[in-house]
Amino acid sequence: MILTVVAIALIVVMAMAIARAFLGPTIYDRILAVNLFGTKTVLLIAVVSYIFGRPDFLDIALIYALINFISVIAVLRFFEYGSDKVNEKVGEDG
Amino acid sequence: MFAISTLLDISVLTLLVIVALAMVRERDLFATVMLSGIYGLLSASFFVLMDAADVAFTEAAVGAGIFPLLMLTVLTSVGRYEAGERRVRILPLMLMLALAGALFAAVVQMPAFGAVDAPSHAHVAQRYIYDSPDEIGIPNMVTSVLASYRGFDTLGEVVVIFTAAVGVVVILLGGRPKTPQQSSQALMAEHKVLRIVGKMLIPLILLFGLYVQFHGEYGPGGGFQAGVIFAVGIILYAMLFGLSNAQRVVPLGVLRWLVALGVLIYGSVGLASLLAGGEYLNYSVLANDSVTGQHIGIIVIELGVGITVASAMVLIFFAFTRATRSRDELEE
Amino acid sequence: MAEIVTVLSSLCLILGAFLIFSGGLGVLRFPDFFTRMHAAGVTETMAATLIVLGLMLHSGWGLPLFKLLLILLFVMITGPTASHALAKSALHGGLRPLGDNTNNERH
Amino acid sequence: MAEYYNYLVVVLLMVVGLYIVMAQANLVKKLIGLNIFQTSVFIFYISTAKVTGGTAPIVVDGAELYSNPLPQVLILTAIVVGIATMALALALVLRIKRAYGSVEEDVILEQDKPC
Repeated sequence: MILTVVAIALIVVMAMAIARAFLGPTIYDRILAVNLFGTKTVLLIAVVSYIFGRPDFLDIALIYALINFISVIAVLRFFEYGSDKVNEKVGEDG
Repeated sequence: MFAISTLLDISVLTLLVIVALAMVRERDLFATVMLSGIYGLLSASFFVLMDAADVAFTEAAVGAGIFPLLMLTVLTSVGRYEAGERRVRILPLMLMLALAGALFAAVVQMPAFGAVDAPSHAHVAQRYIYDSPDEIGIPNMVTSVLASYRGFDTLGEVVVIFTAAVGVVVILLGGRPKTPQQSSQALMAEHKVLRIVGKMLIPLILLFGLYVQFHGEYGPGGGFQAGVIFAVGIILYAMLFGLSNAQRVVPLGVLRWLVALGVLIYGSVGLASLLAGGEYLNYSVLANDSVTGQHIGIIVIELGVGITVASAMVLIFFAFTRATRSRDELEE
Repeated sequence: MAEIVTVLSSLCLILGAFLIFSGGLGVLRFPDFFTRMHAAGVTETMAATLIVLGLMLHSGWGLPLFKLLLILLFVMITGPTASHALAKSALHGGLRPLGDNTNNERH
Repeated sequence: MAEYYNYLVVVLLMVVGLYIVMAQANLVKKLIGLNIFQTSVFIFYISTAKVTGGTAPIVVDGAELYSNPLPQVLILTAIVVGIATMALALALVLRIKRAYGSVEEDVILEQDKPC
């Protein structure tokens, strides 16, 4: 029952993160939203694996935790040190 | 319990549609790639909800990890914004509406979602579910179907990955590198904390990759997943410490050999079973006892799959990075 | 004993869910990037810790407990690192917090 | 309605992806559309695999009903093959950019026109 509540809260926050990723306005907001979304996915998978009674799924949550970090690094790397075309309007986009 | 899984299913799918529509509207390709990362994470959560643990594993590493990574690399070269006016094109829109209508009409004729007696569960699936634990002797049915019952199909998939990697190398590393267009900058030198935490994480990622590789018979995992995870570890190293350092660890020449080696290992298992008197890729003849033979066969071909997938992904990433970076940065 | 563990686990989960929700609200509603970053960063690590802790209490001894411990470890290391790198990168990229008058290029 | 929701979403995603491929001129955007299209097929297969009340197809004590492992196997390999072929397409995009200086479809077609 409580796990259900947690899962629903996670879904709601995921929706909020999607809204932020779409609204922007700066590129950093979008990166923040993706990062937030990734952490929530980790937690959702962990919670769902207990709702379904299959703790094998925890391996998946584990790999999400790693991938999420890597994608933040990737975005920062390509955004900061990419070509000038990417950097032309730092901060304000859209 | 049933109600909550339906609720989660519906909400995740709705979010997927919302993200897809947002991607249509977005003009900034960078933001679109961010959204596609979210899209990958969402579809992987959906696969977990559908009991497809192995698929979720792969999609997590591919859809949320490698796909956005490759896209970002390409964006540094092709630019961040789309050109031209965004207008609704009438003809494609009409076509799509017609297609959607036709597909909707077809879809409601299908057996209801989750029906136990759907035709797709009636035939060969029964054997996979109820006989494979005895025939193959491993608990993960996905692995036994992938590696043993459909071993020949999987060999084909591995060859496709090999071919795609060769194609990328030919296309991107064939010509001369681009002329330098930016000053050399120490990669990620600003982010000392990131570098240190990354250095701590890389061995853990590689270790986890090995765990996934060899635990694939008992839990979610296997060669495809492990290969991608292993590749992600090396790609992380390349991102934090520069391509030239990463190439010192795994040189391009070695990678080229490894991509082929994996396919070769897979194929040789088939030859070995031919020589032992069975059919191609029939592992039962590899040992005196058929279950032991299956075990040996599956471990070896999963290793081949893992080697090919990991080296193909790393090779593809290196090729992309080399093609989009300037010369002096490569020689930092 | 079992009841105490159950109550503790529920408490952790509920508190975690509340923190997650407030963090999400902050990310959606706060006025500029740094305040949103604050909302996300502060709640995220705490909430993730609480939820994973709740699940750990829920699960009992075994391999799942160890895996949860690993997840907890990863989240606690990577979360703050990512937040730090992101904030630094934004500052470096020319974004200034609201009310910061030393550099008015964004106003 | 609820029992067809998965399939309706599959159709929607498929159409959205195809629309991006057809109507938007940027080649990178087209590939992103192709990815959406591809994922819709994945979702379709995985949805057909699910059995109500079933559990993940890894043998576990006390479970009688398992979801169908076959579509999962097909999609598992399709995802990895998909990213490999997507990489090939992106490599072609990079070469097109190098050769034509643009990745917008109309600009490329303009340059290819015989004078």
